[in-house]
Amino acid sequence: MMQSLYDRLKDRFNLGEFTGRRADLAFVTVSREQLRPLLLHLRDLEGFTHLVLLTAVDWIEDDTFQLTYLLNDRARARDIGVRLMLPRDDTQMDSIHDLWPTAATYQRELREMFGIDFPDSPRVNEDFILEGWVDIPPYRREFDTLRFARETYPERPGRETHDPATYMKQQLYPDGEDNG
Amino acid sequence: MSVRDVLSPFAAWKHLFRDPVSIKDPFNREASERYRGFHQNDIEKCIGCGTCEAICQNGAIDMLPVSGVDGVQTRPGDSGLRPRIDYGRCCWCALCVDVCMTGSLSMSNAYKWVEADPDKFRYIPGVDKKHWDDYEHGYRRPEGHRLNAPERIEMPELEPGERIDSFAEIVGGYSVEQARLEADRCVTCGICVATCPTHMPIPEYISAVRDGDYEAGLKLLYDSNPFSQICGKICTRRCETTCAASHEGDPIAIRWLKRHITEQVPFERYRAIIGEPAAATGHSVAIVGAGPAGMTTAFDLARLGHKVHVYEAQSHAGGMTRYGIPEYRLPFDTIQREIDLIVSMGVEMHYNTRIGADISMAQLQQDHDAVVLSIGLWLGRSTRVPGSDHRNVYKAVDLLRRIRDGEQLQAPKSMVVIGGGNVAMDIARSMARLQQQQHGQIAITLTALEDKSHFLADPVEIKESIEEQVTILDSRGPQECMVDDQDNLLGLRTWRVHSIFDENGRFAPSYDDGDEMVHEGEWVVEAIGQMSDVAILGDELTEKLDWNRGRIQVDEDGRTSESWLWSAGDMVRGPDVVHAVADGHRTARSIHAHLSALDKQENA
Amino acid sequence: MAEYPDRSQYPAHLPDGSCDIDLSSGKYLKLWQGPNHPGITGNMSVELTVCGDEVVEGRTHVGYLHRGFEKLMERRTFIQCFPIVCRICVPEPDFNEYCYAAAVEELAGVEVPEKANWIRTLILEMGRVNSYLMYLGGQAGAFGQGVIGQWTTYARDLMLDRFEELTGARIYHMFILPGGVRDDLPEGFDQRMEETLREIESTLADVHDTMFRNAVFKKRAMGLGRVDPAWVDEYGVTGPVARAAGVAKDVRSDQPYLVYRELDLEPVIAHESDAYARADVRRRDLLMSVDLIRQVLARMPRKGPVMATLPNVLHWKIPRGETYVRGECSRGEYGYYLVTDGSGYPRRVNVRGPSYTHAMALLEKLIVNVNISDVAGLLVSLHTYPPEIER
Amino acid sequence: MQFEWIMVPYSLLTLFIVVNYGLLLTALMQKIGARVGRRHGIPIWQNYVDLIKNYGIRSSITHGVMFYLGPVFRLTGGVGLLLFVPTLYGSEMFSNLSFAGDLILALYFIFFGSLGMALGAGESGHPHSAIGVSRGLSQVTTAELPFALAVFAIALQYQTLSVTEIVAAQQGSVWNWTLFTNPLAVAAAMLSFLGSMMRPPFDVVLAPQEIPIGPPTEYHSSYLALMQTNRVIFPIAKIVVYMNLFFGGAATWPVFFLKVFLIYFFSLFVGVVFPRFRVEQSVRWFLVWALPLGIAAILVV
Amino acid sequence: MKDELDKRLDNQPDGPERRGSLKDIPVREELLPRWVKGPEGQEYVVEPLQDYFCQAGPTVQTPAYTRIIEDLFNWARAESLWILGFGTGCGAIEMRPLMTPRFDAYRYGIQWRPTPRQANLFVISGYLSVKTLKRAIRSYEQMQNPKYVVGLGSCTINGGMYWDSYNTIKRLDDYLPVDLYITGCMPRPEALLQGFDDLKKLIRAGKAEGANHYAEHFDWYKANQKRVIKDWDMPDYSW
Repeated sequence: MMQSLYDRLKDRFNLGEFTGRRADLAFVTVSREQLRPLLLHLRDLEGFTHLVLLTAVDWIEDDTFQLTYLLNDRARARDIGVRLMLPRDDTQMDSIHDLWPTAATYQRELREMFGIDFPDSPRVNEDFILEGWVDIPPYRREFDTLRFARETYPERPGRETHDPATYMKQQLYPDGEDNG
Repeated sequence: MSVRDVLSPFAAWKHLFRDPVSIKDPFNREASERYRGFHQNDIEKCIGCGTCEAICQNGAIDMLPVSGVDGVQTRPGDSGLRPRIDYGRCCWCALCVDVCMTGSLSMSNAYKWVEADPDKFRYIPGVDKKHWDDYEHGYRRPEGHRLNAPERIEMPELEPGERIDSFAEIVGGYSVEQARLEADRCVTCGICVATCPTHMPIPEYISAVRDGDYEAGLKLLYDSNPFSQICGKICTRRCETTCAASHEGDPIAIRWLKRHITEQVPFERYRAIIGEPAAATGHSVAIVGAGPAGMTTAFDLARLGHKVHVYEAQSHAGGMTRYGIPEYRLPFDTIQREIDLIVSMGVEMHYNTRIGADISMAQLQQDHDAVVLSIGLWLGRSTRVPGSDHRNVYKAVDLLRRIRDGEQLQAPKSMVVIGGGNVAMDIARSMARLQQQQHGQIAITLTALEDKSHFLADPVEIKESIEEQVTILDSRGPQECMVDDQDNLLGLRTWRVHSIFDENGRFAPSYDDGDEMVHEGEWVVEAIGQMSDVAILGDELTEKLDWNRGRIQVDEDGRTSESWLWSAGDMVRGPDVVHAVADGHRTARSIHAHLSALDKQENA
Repeated sequence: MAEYPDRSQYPAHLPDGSCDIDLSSGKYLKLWQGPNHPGITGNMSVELTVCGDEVVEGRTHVGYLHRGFEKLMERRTFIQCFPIVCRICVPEPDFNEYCYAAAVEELAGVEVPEKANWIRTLILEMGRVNSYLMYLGGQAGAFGQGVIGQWTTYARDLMLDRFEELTGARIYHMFILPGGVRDDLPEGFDQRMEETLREIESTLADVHDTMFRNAVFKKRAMGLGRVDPAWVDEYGVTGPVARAAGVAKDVRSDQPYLVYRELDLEPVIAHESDAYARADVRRRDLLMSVDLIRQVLARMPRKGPVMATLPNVLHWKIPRGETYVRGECSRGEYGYYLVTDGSGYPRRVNVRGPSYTHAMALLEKLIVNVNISDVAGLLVSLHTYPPEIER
Repeated sequence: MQFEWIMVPYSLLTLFIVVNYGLLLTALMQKIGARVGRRHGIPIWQNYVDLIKNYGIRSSITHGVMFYLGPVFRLTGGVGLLLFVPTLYGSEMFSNLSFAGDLILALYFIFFGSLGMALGAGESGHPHSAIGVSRGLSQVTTAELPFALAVFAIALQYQTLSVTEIVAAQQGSVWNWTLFTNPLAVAAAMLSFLGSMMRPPFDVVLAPQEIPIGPPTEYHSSYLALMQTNRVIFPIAKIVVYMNLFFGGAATWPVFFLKVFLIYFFSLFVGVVFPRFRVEQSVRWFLVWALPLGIAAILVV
Repeated sequence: MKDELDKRLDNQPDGPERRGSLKDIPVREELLPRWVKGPEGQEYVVEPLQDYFCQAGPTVQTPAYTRIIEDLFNWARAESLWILGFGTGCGAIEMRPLMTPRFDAYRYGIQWRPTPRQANLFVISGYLSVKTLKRAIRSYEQMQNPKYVVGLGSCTINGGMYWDSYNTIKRLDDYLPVDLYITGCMPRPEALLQGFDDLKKLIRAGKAEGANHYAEHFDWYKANQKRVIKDWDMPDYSW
């Protein structure tokens, strides 16, 4: 089902990689220019009327953000995930809040948690979840939450642990060899 | 909206005269039987493997030493550590209970703990006494609910029918997929490392198998054991007896995984992976005996840049691994490759050179900075029962050596083996093969002093012996090798064993002479232990050295009372390959320290 | 009855969605409700601009419960994520467990035993019952009728007892692991469950008499917060809110998961699309869940394993891939978007909770022109739960 | 009636009895309400403990003079109302300071407390207080209107403004009670009573889910304790008025306790099972249902 | 605008340092320090991340009565626990069973109040995100002396399962004086009742003086709070 959809739309929207996941779920990559026409087409002509979610994946090793627009076609019980690769050094993307008003919320979150900007999206620069956040956007891969937590919030002291193998070495054969 | 909508709500008043449904005494309400409340730990069952700590996503568990509490102490198979849980972290997910390797950890259905001091919410279950220690109910790992596979991946082996008439290697070795699955079972706790005599980095090389990084694995192996290929096949694998997985399932097949690594790396790459020896130091060391201990010492010293000469009486190196272990367990080419690798480090071999006959100890002392004596245990012990001096009563070691040397033995139609150790199994199974080849049928009886549960032999060996139609009788004490008038050996007469040791733990078997059996056999083979052939040392040296119950007395580094002479291997430690390797390392280290000290003196 | 928002008397929306309100004019008042406001569901707040008794503009503020689950999961192994996911939603934690487990199973290629799927269905329906019971109490409470909450919370407590004996915990059950479920049903569970269901049904009959057939409640709830069916797609509306608007959107029947294909169920719908209709849809859906629990117990296989054999979870690696798994929770579509990269840790997890769209964009749209007395009732009628929004 | 000094200790005794009865009665009402919710509810002495606790709070902050005076006014309203109507009919000890025109004064006192509260709460500066006050004033006004009409009706009926005389007129037989002689007035007054007891469906003033908890939001410690004291006195004082006007008064304490309980229970009976009206809904409700009754009562007379 | 701000900040004694700490971080424009002109024409720097913070401290309130009256009050305080209805975390869900028939905490003199002014017990129901901590501190400070804090769940003790989260505090006692902790994730209603019972004992013994402790060590608490809360802007009231 999804494959035939892809075959139909492939040339028209210059689609990239296609990944069939289940019979009713597939992911497809699209370029930034073709995103909006594709979404419009899917929404208005293919029945993908429900924007399930919009989120990002940080592929820091490839220096890209992957934006995933997941659309659902309830009548035919199928989903399509539209992937868009965004270079990490140019984190600006076109807003789709006029297609789905609810997208504005997702875009606010992406702005805050990934630092991906959506100019013109309503209230995109307002605080959403965090308040007074002064570090790098926390969902980026380079943000180390454990290190941040250790530096910011003191833990209760008095914890120590031992590695069983190392401890047994200390106790049983401290010189590296036992004499048994 | 109607009158009904105004009146209907008043139906609620019917509850006025019903009893309230409140719990009368909520302070003493017991939680459900499965409730995941506060932790309990059976500290005697627990081995402190730290798997609970590894799986805890909250970082709530610390492993703390509790030595001395209720007899817990650090010993092989038990780290002496016990988990301490921080209830400022715990989320009661019970993954620690699910993953616990011994099943010692569980949860009671106690759930109330109020404290003004936040630092008090840490305790070692089972050690710090809590009122819920004895709670009957609570979460226990449900039957069959395991987060790691309890069963070992089956090793491909020849079926008894296929293997019984040949000396072809029985064990086939894991495929990559099988090895990965088996390696996957390991929980990387490292309890086994302490048990391994040479402390190989077992979890690390198993991780290498898991990751498919065999070259890194091989490097780990050879840094700790130059007999890795051999140990991969015939190691006595003490490690597996203490493996955390053995408590509730099969231990990890550590030996087979080691073997798998050595099989996966092409032999040509070995040398490059192990690395070049250090620059020559100018020191020279002589090693007597090319067994595992001697060759390990040679390998270590050669890598450190010392010149090593190995003197071997036989025509091939390998010692007991070459001459004492049947081919179906350890093929020749494996040994040869191992020796070649060691020799390639710059060790000079002198084969067919017998000390005392071809070269004297005094000569060695003179030519070298240090001498290592690692001549193993080559003389079989005798039961000394009447008739044991008959020509058809053999020592197992002698027979095995002859078989391995390629001699075409004429197998007897029937024979009896005395002894319950691995050597007894080896000779029984080797002879069974010869019998099958020559006579088409097997008639071998093996009698041992011990009962089945105390056999010294590897259980796998016993199982395979039985598969190969060896009759095994336990608790039989040999009384006489029966000889008829024509001086033909008839067989062995045994009594049933009451007990082997007396109250003081000394070897003093007592028998039940009412339960007598006669085992028919043209041959009787004694496999009850070996001795070292120390006669080669010469009287003068023998006189000088300190002795302890027939063995040369050495210090903990293997050094004898003579400062230039070290002794290592089976002759010091008893028969075991991996112990010999460990001994070799130790000796090499001691010698290296000695040689370095010499350098310092010279420079000073 | 309130009409659809007529904003003619208030300043128009600016293009960016904000509203140019001159607070210094004295005509308007900023009024914060929450986070510690009894009328607000959970720990969130609504910033209201009111003119007299009428709300001119409302903005939802969340983030009070943000723990960064999606970040935390990126540094936990696949099995270590299992205890943490249920914390995303307290009233109905099992959906997180199920969606996460299903996503992991799909990407790792783990086949779940048949019986485990039945038990999972049972648990999810039990959770739905709990969640709806709590909602009913909350909805009545938001309009000032406390007694409903007393009854339904008691009924929920009984169901929690069943949860406790089945899963070993009251709130965070942590029972649905990747690979199956932890354990089988305890002995005598069916019978005790039947007693509990009867008690719940009798409670619901009382609730029906006292809450739904109540002139004052009708007066308050009817016509409040009407959702236009056209908004369902625009605002990503799912679950009972959509069903009350006449859109039969129910993942259980649209894309059946677990064993729903084998159960008899019919999406409950209504057409009035106001707070009363939503409450009624939920009440009827609750009765259907009660029925589904009975169906599951009657039809489930009693033999067989409940857990697939997993690879050693301590170093479980899942090949690169991405998937989305959804289910119908009591508030709407719940889903997990899981991305793996071949390592032992998820690359990215995104949790799609129904409140994300309901409490933000939809609420902000509905709240305009509502009387401040009705803000709590409106908010509750959307049945939102803030941790789903901010995770 | 002449003022005598002995009336002061007598009045204080009345006050003492009423306060204690009120503390217990409100707790009992809560317990009954809790029963409908299938639970036990607070211990019967809980109100005493709460009161002591609140007097025992060490710190308090003030938002100004009126903030402080608010509870005082409120208490004055309650105590005043109680003391200017006879508690027990025919008892010299418990007739308090009632006098010929006391009905008008009583009406005044019913309002007095609310106004004082409005001023005090308004000064607390909290928007919820302010909203609560505005709601309270509009609701109380409409709710009291039917009551005022009913009072007017029975004043016409009995041709007196003295509560004592009205009670006297009802003596003799149960059928002499206003309840039976002028049921319309009683109905109007009882609906109004619902509106003034701060119970659903007319508790929009406090409305914890909307404007927690309305006017008293900022009140705490001893201010709150004063208000709590008032909250046990004022309803009873009000019920005394109702009892005297419509239910034949009470000649002995047991009758008094019983009648007060029953009248109080009426508000609970309705309150437990309904949600609350929005303020404009309740205003409309009073105008649509209660006000015509009151007017009809007058017309009937 | 920004350049000028930089320049002016550099002239401040600790300006470069302050700016440096914010320099490479994408802070929202409105949170950056900015220059504001006062009504009389004077100019000053407004730093939204710090400036909205109230510096006035609470005072220590000593029991001013005789021993016997204080004991009476303590008894009353213990038997009349008014809990602030502020569900700060997931533990709040176990409050409902307490308020309702099954556990009926009202039996034990425990009630819920919607406003902090009237409450004397603050149950921190689990983890506190930084955003909630700010409100929790506000609410706590609005409560009247004597007041009590009970930490509910592991996460108030040592971070719980959010020990590595960037947005939750790990040790509640760094920010508020805590009288009792109840461990569990989350603690059952029975455990809460037990906790309240233990709290009553503490109060009766006169040992629950957290409010005075807070006043005495106000600077220490404030320093800790300021370390994690960077933005003190808040509506004037918050319930």
